[in-house]
Amino acid sequence: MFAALIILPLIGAAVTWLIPSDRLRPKILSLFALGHLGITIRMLIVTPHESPGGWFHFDALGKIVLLSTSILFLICAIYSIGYLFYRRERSNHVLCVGLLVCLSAASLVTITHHLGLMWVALETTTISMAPLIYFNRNARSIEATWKYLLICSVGVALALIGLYFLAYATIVARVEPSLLLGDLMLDAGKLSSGWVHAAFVFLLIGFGTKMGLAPLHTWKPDAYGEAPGLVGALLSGGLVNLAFLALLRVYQLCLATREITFFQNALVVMGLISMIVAAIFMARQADFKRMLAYSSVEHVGIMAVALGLGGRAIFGALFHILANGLTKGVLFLSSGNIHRSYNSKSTDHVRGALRRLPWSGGLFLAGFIAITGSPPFAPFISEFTIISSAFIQGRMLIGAIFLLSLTIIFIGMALTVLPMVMGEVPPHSETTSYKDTILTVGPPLALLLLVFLLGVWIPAPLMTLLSDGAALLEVPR
Amino acid sequence: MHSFLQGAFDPALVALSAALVIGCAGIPGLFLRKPGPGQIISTTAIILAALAGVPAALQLLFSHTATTYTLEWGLPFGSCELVIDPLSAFFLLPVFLVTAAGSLFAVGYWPAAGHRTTEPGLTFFYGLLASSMAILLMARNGVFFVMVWEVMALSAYFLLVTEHEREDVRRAGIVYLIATHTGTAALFVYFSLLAAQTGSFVLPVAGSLSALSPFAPVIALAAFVGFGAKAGIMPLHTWLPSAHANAPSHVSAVMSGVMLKMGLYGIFRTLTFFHDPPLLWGGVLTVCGISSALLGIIFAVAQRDLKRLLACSSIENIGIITTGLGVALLGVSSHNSVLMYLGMAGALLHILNHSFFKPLLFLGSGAIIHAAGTREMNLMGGLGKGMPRVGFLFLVGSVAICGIPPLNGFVSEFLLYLGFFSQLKTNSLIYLLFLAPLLALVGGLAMVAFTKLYGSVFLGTPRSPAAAYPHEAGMTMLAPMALFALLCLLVGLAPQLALRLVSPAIAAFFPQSAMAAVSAEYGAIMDKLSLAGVLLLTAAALAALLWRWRLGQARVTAAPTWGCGYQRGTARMQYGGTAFSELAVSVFDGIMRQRVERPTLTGLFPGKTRCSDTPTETLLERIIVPMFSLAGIIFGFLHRLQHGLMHIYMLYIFVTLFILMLWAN
Amino acid sequence: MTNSIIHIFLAIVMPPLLLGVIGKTKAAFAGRVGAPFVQPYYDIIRLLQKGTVFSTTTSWVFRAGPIVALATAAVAALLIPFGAHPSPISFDGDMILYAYLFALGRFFTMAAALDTGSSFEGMGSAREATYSCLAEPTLFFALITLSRLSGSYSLSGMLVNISIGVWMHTSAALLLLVGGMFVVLLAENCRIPFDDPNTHLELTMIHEVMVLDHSGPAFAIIQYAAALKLFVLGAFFVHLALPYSTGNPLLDWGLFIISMLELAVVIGAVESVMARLRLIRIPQLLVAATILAAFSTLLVIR
Amino acid sequence: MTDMITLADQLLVLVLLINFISLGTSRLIFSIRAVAVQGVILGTLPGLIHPFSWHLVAITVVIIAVKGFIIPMLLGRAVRSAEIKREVEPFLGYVPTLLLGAVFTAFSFGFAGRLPMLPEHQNYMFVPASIATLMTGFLILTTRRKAISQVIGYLVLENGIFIFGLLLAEAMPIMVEAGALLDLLVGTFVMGIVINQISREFSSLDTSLLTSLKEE
Repeated sequence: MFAALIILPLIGAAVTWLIPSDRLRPKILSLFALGHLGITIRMLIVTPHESPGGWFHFDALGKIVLLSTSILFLICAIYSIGYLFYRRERSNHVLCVGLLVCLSAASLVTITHHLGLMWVALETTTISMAPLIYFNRNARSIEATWKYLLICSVGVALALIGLYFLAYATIVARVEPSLLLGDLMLDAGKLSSGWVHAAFVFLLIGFGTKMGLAPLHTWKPDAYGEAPGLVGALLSGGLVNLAFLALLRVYQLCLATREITFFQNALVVMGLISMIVAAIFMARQADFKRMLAYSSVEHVGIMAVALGLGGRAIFGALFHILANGLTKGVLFLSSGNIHRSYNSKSTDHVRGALRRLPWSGGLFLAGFIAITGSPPFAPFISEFTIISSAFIQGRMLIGAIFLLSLTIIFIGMALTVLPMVMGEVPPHSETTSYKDTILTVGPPLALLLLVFLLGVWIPAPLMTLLSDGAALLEVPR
Repeated sequence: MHSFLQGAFDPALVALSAALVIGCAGIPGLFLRKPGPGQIISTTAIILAALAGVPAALQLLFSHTATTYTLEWGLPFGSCELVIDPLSAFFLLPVFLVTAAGSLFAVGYWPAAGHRTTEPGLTFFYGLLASSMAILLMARNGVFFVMVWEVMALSAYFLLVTEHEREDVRRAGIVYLIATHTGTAALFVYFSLLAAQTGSFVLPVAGSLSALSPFAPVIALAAFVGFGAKAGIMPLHTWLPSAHANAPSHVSAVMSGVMLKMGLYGIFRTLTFFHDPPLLWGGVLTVCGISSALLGIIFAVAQRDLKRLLACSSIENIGIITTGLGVALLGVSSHNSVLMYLGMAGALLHILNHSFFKPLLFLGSGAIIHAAGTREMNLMGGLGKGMPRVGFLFLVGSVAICGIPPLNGFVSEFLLYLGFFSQLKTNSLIYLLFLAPLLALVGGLAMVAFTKLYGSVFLGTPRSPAAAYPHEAGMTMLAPMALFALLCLLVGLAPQLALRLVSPAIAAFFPQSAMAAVSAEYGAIMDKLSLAGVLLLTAAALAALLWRWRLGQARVTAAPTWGCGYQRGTARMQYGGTAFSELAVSVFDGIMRQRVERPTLTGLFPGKTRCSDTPTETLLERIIVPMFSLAGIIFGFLHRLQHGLMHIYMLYIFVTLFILMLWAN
Repeated sequence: MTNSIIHIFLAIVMPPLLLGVIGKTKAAFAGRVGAPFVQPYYDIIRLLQKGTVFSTTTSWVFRAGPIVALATAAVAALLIPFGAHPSPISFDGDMILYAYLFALGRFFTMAAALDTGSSFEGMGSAREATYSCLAEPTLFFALITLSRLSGSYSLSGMLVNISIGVWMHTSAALLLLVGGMFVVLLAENCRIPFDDPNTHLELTMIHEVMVLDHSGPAFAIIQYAAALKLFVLGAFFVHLALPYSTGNPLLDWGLFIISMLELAVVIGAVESVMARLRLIRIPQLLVAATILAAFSTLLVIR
Repeated sequence: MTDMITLADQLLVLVLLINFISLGTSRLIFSIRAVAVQGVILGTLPGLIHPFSWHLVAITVVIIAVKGFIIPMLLGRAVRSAEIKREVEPFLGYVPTLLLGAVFTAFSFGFAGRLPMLPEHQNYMFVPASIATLMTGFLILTTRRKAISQVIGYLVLENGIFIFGLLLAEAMPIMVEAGALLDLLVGTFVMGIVINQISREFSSLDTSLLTSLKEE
């Protein structure tokens, strides 16, 4: 089962590599994505047993992340059929292959319990995304790719040394040297706090960089801004969650070592900083894709704060993995359509999107409402859970800052998004061949419906999944 | 009082299903290709639902019991209860009434045929808004409450921006959205703290919380900000005028007539949670209330835009209601049942009244705009001759909103006055009686505002060609207005009935037993009041008869208005709206400032030129907008942190690492 | 019962007489003989017999004006006690109704004026609206003071209560009140120094300019309503200023009539000795009156 | 065996020295070479501290080949193709950089001193050397403008990590090798590719030219 999950996308990559036709490739891509989702669901229904040696273990956290990633990936794959049709001018060879490799690595991250292996997989996703960001082949995109690659690599390198510290801690403690989560958690008590703390710091910085926590987020606006819509969607809806999963693993470890407080506080502080930074940079944002990037910074901040708060907020954080991922999909895909149609991502040029593209404009507006945490959409559930638990825990200041930055972000985003979608299309604005078609509008619409559904009703199995995940992250007493 | 539903089946179920029907009414229209049928379907559905819902609500009101349903939902926030108690039922009345009337009005005012693009969305969100408000009144789970609340706020936003091609509409929309979202943020705090107190998101039962706990003031403050922003209590009113002015008129009617009341409902509901609230709360509410009333009406006097004037007067009326609530709260705190009763009765009754005459006026303004094609009062005039029916109904509304007998506005203000005076005998809270002259002043100013409105719109001669040939509104537009006018007269002439209507809702605050005596006492006074009203009408009738008789005897001739020897009077020389209110505004200069652009005349024969004065939105234009732009500048400065210099980005990472290392060990 | 009948009879018959007395007083001050006391009655009857000219710009609102004005004044007359006798209709809070009835009348008078579309009448109604809403608070402060003194919430209760005795120990407050109320009385009835019923310099007038276009029976009704309003407010004022009462009902009626006449003489005297104020001064005077009344309230509640 | 380790320890001093050279040099080519030398030295280290095995040989060869030859070659080609006349163009002067380097090295010794270690590693300077190298890498990354210089910085950082990896080599060989190799993959191929792309796009490797993406 595990093997299938990893291998299938790789086969897909191979196949798409061999296929010459640009028209056919996206279809193959969606086919394999569908297969991957199938396997995922199968694995959710009958959880495969932990592999001998415990390298592969499909626990609730992995399930949540894998589910959201797989769904998002399928949607993006289907969208790519319609989208790439408008990008016939360049070959999508690298794009499709890269996507599938990335999918394979991503699945590996979710199912492995060996931190080293997880790290390798994460690094692979980083690398495999680089050529995708460079899809547009121009000066700006190369710059974006460069920054993305260097900053993320440095981050991942730091994560690696963090892992080394952890390993060395086991050696120093004279326990069986291992990077298996299970083993580490077993003898966590024996590990020397000095190494462990250093390890935690480095891992936090490393995975935080990949996740885009401020002030390690600097690559995000550039990469998201220059990458095609669907790549942006996968970056902000998929890779972010993978990095967050890695942080969750570290968190589990901290819980085992009983030295959680420092890690939690660090998370809260960095999360709040991220939210404030997002609030500052979203105001007067002249480029709507960059705005979405900062929104992503905001949401990783939210997840970090939730993780730091612990308790009931954990549930919110886990649910936010799904909610944020899917909603970001809606936003990026629809913004991709708008970008295509206006051939500009400047908020000064894009006006009256609702008039020109009723569907995409509407989806973008709805996505905005959803991502800012308005009911009846899924992000409301998670954000409200987090805020309320902050106040219920009596941590008024955190709650207040959280809420304040959410409000500022809402205002900033509203002042950017509403003028874009409303009003009349400026007469001089450039007209392109783009039209809303079922292939370009259907996928984000499906995502939006999903987001809405999760906003009003969480199915029982998902509920149990989330609570199991939260149970894994409970502070032991 | 007992409806035909008596014993037939559960009225609560009827009310609930009515709400759901209203919510779904607009959906068919979204999918029908042909314009028209969708609107007809939704209107019929809404009216039928209201016809079922109003009696049901009445029955629930008088049943003095609470009906509870538990909604099965998949969200992890405790059980989702729907409860209809008398307080909810009371607020349900305007929801059903105004919604039905508005949707009927829309058939004539916003016909699907003429507005193919906008009509389906408008109809859909209209239904959604109405039903969300109805369900809001039943929600007893904090999270569910917030969800419904936000649905209400958002659908109101989409209704408001129906004509989003217009710049001012978009601006109004953004201001509204920001205001309401900020309010919602406050509600997040509010419900979280409530949950922290009770341990679950299910709203606490009446009187279960102590107002002395350290959290209580925070909760109260959060509720005041969150709900007050929706109700438009000063200083949280900034969104209100532009929003109500720019929405389609039947939407303005619902927003002003019902949606504002939802904010008040929230405050009412919140206050029921606490036992023995401190005097401070009542004092704050009272002060905010009376200042909203005064400032609101001063703003109204200065307006030139027909609907803005009405919107500002909404602030005034909300202020009056809040004052009543504050007085009632003071009564609760000082264990003074009379004060409590009068304040509460006045507030609740005024809520009902305002949801009669304000929709009447907004619908009327819709008809006017339909006829004159402008909202600028200085361009209208003489519409009364072209549209006499609208003119008459609008007059009824104007008289009612000024709180003049024999119409309903007077009754609620009368109760409030009694409340203020009731403190004369006891020496406690004696300073309440300074509210009486203030309220009187408010009444006087209201009269300035509405004589200005009525005079410059309906009376005299047309001031612009646009207003020269008005057409009478159709039946579908007149019928709802007539309904409201009738209700105004009914409440005005039979106040004792109205008092019976509010007393069950008061029970939410007040032990039933002690209330019986008080309410009986004031019931008697109400009888006298209605007697006076009848006398007034008869006197008027007699005078009219006398005059008709004299007119019959003598010669009647028609001639142009005497120009006081000034032969070439033109329509432009009439006293316009701005001129009419100029004197009053000058008295309150400083509170209300007009932005005046006067041309400088040069030479012996100065050429054509123009002079304009526009009332300014002090709080918004002097404080909030500058604040925002300042924040924008600061943020713009901070944007330089993202300067694109790679090595500095690396520095960020390095520094973070360093700090964390130091922090860790 | 008989009292009520006398009350109503006086309310119907007496008002124009006050105008007559005022006129006579002014004539006396001017050293003229002046018109007979009953001249106002003649005027009203004559007007009732004349034909009417309606402006072509007017609608039914114009016709409704006088009627409502009369009706409100009439009902107000039923609420106010004359002399020591309580009013026919009296209940807690009737003073608020009393105050708002005039508002109703004013509303329609102003509407009627605006209906003519004449700039002068518009001007008049604008002034009326502003000044009356400045006069409102004074009246309410007076009501508060009285209600505080008498402990009653009805006009009859609070006014009949005023007696020499009450004057003795709250003279300061009542004095302030008399000052304030006299200003209101003059303002509400558009007498000098606020307005001049006899001038024809429209630019300077308030009430008179509002009724320029009324003629014949309509004008008669307006004249009568104005007189009645003066009478009703005067009755209120007389209670404050001349609170005599003998135990005997009939004597009290006589006393009331006399004191009303005295009031008329005083008004006439004031009109003869004072000039009309400049318009910009009027709000200041009204606010001053409000302050007087407010002070009296403070004096009684402290 | 121990004397071997002592030798390794002395080599580490050389590594630190090279750190300072790469900080202080003003010649791009020279610093590339310096890093190459560092790579070679590091490549030999495993051979010194671990008993002989073919597997070990393979590792050593690969590392030396990549770190010592392939990467420098790539970078050198990039430099030449971009005809970089001017040199490193430090954002911060050489002397301050060197001083900072010294400070960080000292700090890393202090840091390592505070952490518990196995007795057999106790009196060797693997940990301080690795941390010092890491920080040097960071220092280069934060003070040099050119893309090439930043790659160099990244490589130095990598070397630091590699040194630490040596401590774990026998405990979890696969892990260490995987990590090392993956980093090499990034370092060489991807970075190399991107660098060449950049030099094609801008015909210069000054990352201060790569600053069109920013907030106005």
